[in-house]
This record gives sequence, structure tokens and C-alpha cells, in this order.
Amino acid sequence: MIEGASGGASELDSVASIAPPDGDYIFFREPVSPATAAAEALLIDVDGWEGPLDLLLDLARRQKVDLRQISILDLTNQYLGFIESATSLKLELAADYLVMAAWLAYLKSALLLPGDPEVEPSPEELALRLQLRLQRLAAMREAAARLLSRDRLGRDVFAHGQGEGLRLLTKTRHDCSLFDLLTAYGRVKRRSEPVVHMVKSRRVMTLEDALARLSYMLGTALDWTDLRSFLPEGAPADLTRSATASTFLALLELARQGQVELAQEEAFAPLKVRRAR
Amino acid sequence: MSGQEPDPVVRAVEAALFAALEPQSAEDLAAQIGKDADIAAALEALRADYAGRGVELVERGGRWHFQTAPDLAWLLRRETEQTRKLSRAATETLAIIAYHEPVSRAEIEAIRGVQVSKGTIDVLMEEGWVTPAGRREVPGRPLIYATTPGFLTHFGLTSRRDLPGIEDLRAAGLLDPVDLALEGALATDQSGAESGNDPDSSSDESDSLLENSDDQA
Amino acid sequence: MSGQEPDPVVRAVEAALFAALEPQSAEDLAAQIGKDADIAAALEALRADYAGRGVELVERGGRWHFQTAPDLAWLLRRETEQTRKLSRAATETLAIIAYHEPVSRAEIEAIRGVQVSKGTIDVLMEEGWVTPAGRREVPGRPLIYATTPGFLTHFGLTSRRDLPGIEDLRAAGLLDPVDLALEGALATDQSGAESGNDPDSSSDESDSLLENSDDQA
Repeated sequence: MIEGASGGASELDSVASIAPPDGDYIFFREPVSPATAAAEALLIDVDGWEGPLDLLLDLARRQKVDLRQISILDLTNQYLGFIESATSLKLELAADYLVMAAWLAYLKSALLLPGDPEVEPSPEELALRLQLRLQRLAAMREAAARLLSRDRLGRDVFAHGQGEGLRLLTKTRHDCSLFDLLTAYGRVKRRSEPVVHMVKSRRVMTLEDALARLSYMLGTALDWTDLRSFLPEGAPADLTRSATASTFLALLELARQGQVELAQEEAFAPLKVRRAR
Repeated sequence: MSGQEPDPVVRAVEAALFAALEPQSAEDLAAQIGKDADIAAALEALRADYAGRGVELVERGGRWHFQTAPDLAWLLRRETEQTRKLSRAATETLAIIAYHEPVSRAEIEAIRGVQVSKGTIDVLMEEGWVTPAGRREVPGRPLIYATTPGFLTHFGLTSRRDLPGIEDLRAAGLLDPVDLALEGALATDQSGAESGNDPDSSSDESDSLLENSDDQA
Repeated sequence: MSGQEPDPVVRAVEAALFAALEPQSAEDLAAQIGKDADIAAALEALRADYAGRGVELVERGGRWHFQTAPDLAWLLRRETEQTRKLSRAATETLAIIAYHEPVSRAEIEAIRGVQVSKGTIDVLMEEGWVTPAGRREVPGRPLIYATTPGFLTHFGLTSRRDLPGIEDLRAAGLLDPVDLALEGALATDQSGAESGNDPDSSSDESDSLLENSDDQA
């Protein structure tokens, strides 16, 4: 591990002194001066990386090969070497760097040991996944650089400085027909007109009529008789309602006078009546 | 623009004037573009180039700037018209003003039975159908409103007397309460009873509305 | 400019675009100038007219504006009005949104390998380059982001197809998610995968990974 670390460091040393490729300047760390010890320089610049993937990509770039041809084992060695030297300098590393280190150490051992076909996913697949992620990050980095170097409005090209501005004023015309107007007036009148309620005269049976009628009819009803059989037969509905109310009141009056007896088996059951004995 | 390759100084002056936040003097331009450049010649060339186009290069007190050709000023403040149906509140308000004018807002509200917003009357005034017609000499001296000749023109009326009277409205079914219509159809004696009770039937045509509504109120 | 009398619609479009504070679409111009005008033809005529001059007419995402010629940037660059320097996180996030749009924050984070702070996307929205574009219909319904017409205007892109290298990236599968690319790579390398698993070749240039990736390439 120590050897791997120093090997990685020496390679870093040689690469760190070269200038970054054109256009990538703002994305990658400033080149480290050759006089500075590489490992130390890396540690000093640890804030310059945005997480382990970023550091891995930077290390991968130092292999100076196409990312598709990167040696994941070499990359793993470099990364572990960096972590090792950071630890030896007693620098605190963020947890995600250590997690990546543990994962890479596992990947490295898996790649070096004879493959177990039962293990899923295979180490090759894990390595390939890492490689694909690095490629994607690198592609977006490069795209960002190319995007930012375009002729940008307000920096390289300029819009009219004294535009007067366009004003599109929309004027609303309202439409209303005579019919709309009259309908509206009709609506208002309907709303404001006092409403007259007309109550039509209805045929009723007065309490007096009911008393007279009941007194007469009770003479024939010696046994329990349903109240309804005292109502006039074939009368219209409104007269029947009135007659029912009047007859009921008349019965109560007669019961009060002790002339009749009332019985009802349960609530809403037919009201029965018979002459008092 | 012209087919030939534009002069570099002309291009530079054109771009500088275009991007500038305020009009530039020849000295400003020389400081920006170069002391040796023939700024005056470039300005003249540009002025000639742009003459007659939608944009012109103009000099005001020794300072130069591009501006829209004066005859196209209408473009910068363009009005378009859109037609919208008059709202129910506005239509009712207009109808009340037409039948009862002159009326104050409080009176309109009393008739409508609903509040009338200032905006509603504003819309009617904007359309030129309604106008303030003095103040009512009562406490608070409220503004009163009346219809305009424009109102008559829009609705094809010769005078306010052309407005149908309340009997016409009733005959047209416009006064039939919608929710009672069914009941009216079922009760055969309904119409007879009503006509007998109708206090309006005896009053005269066009002004009857006003008087009747006053009576009822 | 040419000697002959300019076309009225061309003049109007020229004036409207000069005066406008924002890039205008053909529809905007038609609303301003008139529905019947041949705006498209006028725009093309103007583009040709101004080609090579100090000011050019450009189209960005269907909206048109005049701007200074790019080669005159040295002349016009203003020290006082520096465009805000974007952080690396913001720059990369913008690129990812532009090349992958629409994308959720989680998808951006998957590519960058680090968390994307709320502030990073806020900066891009504040510049008017990025806007929320609905939600992804997956569990959690994350917000997704896309670029705006203002993005195209600022970076001088006629459309998103103009994004530098986007066709190459798409062809290389670099805009596909890792899982999808992995599936494809494993499918094609099914046979060679076993033989590549040689521990001795690991330090070698031609290790297993290398061979696999060569096969894909």
C-alpha cells in the first residue's frame, strides 16, 4: 500500500507540473509548481475537488489516455495512495472520500483475485460502471467549458443599449346588444318587484261541523272504530286533510267531556275510538 | 445593406453606437475605437446607410445615436382592440341608468339590490354610454348618471322613449320569473288572477316603468 | 444599405426589433406590426442586409434580436458590467441541464457525483437560464428542470441542437444514463468478459477493462 502510494505520488508529481489542456483551465486545479512535493500539494488542494468522483477524474486525466482506455487498477492505486498519504499527514478527509477508498480497495482485490462467477455484480461490471461515470462527468465538464466560451450576450456581443421598448396596449371594447340590455332590466325588475303570495280558498271542515258530524256518527259506533272511518268518503285531498284535523280535535274535545274513549296501540298506529260506557 | 465589404471603422462605430447606453460624441467614439480612425467619415457613411430605413442615425448636440424612424413611432405604442361581452353587473347597471336616469349610484344599488362597484360605472363611461349628469341636491350631493347620445346610437334607439315599456317587457316574457314559470303553466287561473291584480296595466306606455317602480319601491 | 426604397414591412420589423427590450418572436412582431405582414420574409431580408456589418440580426430559439458582431467583442467589452462569474458547480449543472433536459436534481447529482445545493440551481434560475419544467412521474414526483429561451439568447444558440458537440455526445451514448450504457456494454461483451479476467494483466496497459472498452468503441 505504501509503495503504491509513493508510486502514485511520483506519477502525480510528473503530471502536475504540466499545464492543463486549453479551455479546461477553470475546471481543473492550478498546476502545482514542480518544486512542491506532489503529495503535499494534493493535500493542500483537497478543497479544489468536489468529491471523490471529481478527484478520480482528475487522477484519470493524469494517465494521459482516453478515458475509455483508462486503467481502473492504476486509478485505484493512485486514489488509495492519495488517501494513504493524507492519512499519514493526519489530515481529516471527508467521509465520502473514505467510503470511495473502501469501495476501491474492495474493487481492487476483486479484480486481482480469480473471478468468482457467482458474485453479482462482477468486479468488471463495477469497474466499467465507474469508468462510464467518469466519462459522463468528463463529457459534461467539457461541454460546460465549450458553452461558457461561446460569444455570450452582455460579455462578447451586446444588445441595443437604448432600446425604447415596445408597448402593445390592448384596449377592450365591450359588447352589449339591446336584447342583453332589456333582459338585464327584466332580471332587475323581477328581483326587486315585491312578491305577492296568493292563497287560494280551500274547502275546509270546521271544528263545529266535525263535532256535530262526530256526535251523530258515534251513536252507531259501539265498538272500537278507526278514526278514519268518520271522515267524509270520496272527498278531495285538501278537504280530507282539513277533516282529519278537525275530526281529531273534535274527538279530543269529546274525550275531555267523557263522551268517548280513545286508544292507540303504538305511535302512528291507527287511532281508535268508541262511545264511552 | 450594400453588397460591398463594410469598412472596419464603420463597423466599429456602428457596433459602438448600437451597444452604447447613451448617445456618443465623436470624441467618445474615438477614445473607444482609436484616435487614428476617421470617426467623422464613418458617422457620415452610417447616416447615409441608414437613411430611409426603419432605424436612423441621428445627431443631437454633437452626440449620435440610433433611433426609430419618426414615421414608425406608432409601432412602439401599438394599440389593439379586443371585444368582450359586457358583464352582467355592468349590463344591469346600464339598463337601470337608461330606464331611471338620472340616478345616483346609491339609487342604482337600491334598484339592483346589489352593490355596484365604481369600476362597473367606469366601464360604461369608457364605452361612452354613460356620463355624469350633475349632482343630486340631497345630503352628500351624490353624483348622478345619465345615458349619452352614444348610448342611443349603439343600441339603435332614436330617443329614450324608444325603450320598451314594462308591458312590452312582460309581453316578451322578460319579466316572467324563471323559477315560477312551471307553476304558472300548471295553474290555469294564474294569468287571469295576475292580470286582474296588475297595477301596471292601466298606466301609459313608456314612462310607466319609472312610475311603477317608484310606486312599488 | 441598398439604394432602393426599403420594403415597409422590413422597415417596421427593423424598427420594432431595434426598439424592443427583449428578443421578439415572429408572432410578437405580427401582433405589433400586423397579422397580414410577411414577417418571416422581412426577417430573412434583414438578416441578409445586416450580415457582415457591425450589428447583426440573429435568431435564438425562435426569437430574434439585433446584437453586435462577435468579432468586435474586444471593442465593446465593458469592465464595469462584467457578467457574474459562475461557480464550477453552477457551470456544470447548467451544462447537465442543457444537454440532458429535462432533468431532476437527483439525475444531476448522479452525473456530478456530489450533491447539488439548492443555491446552485437558484443562481441559474435567477439568471433566467433554467426553469422548472414539471415533475417526473416516478415515486416522489421530483421537480425537473429545463433551459429557457433566455439561455439560448445568452449563449448565442439558435436552438438546443446548436449546443456544442451535442450530436457527438449523443452518438457516443454519453447522454444515456450509466445503467443503460452498462446494459449495452455488457450485452456486447458477453463472450469476452470471462477471458479478460486475468490478474496478471492488471498493471499492463491492456488490462481487461481496456479490452472491454475497446470492444465497445
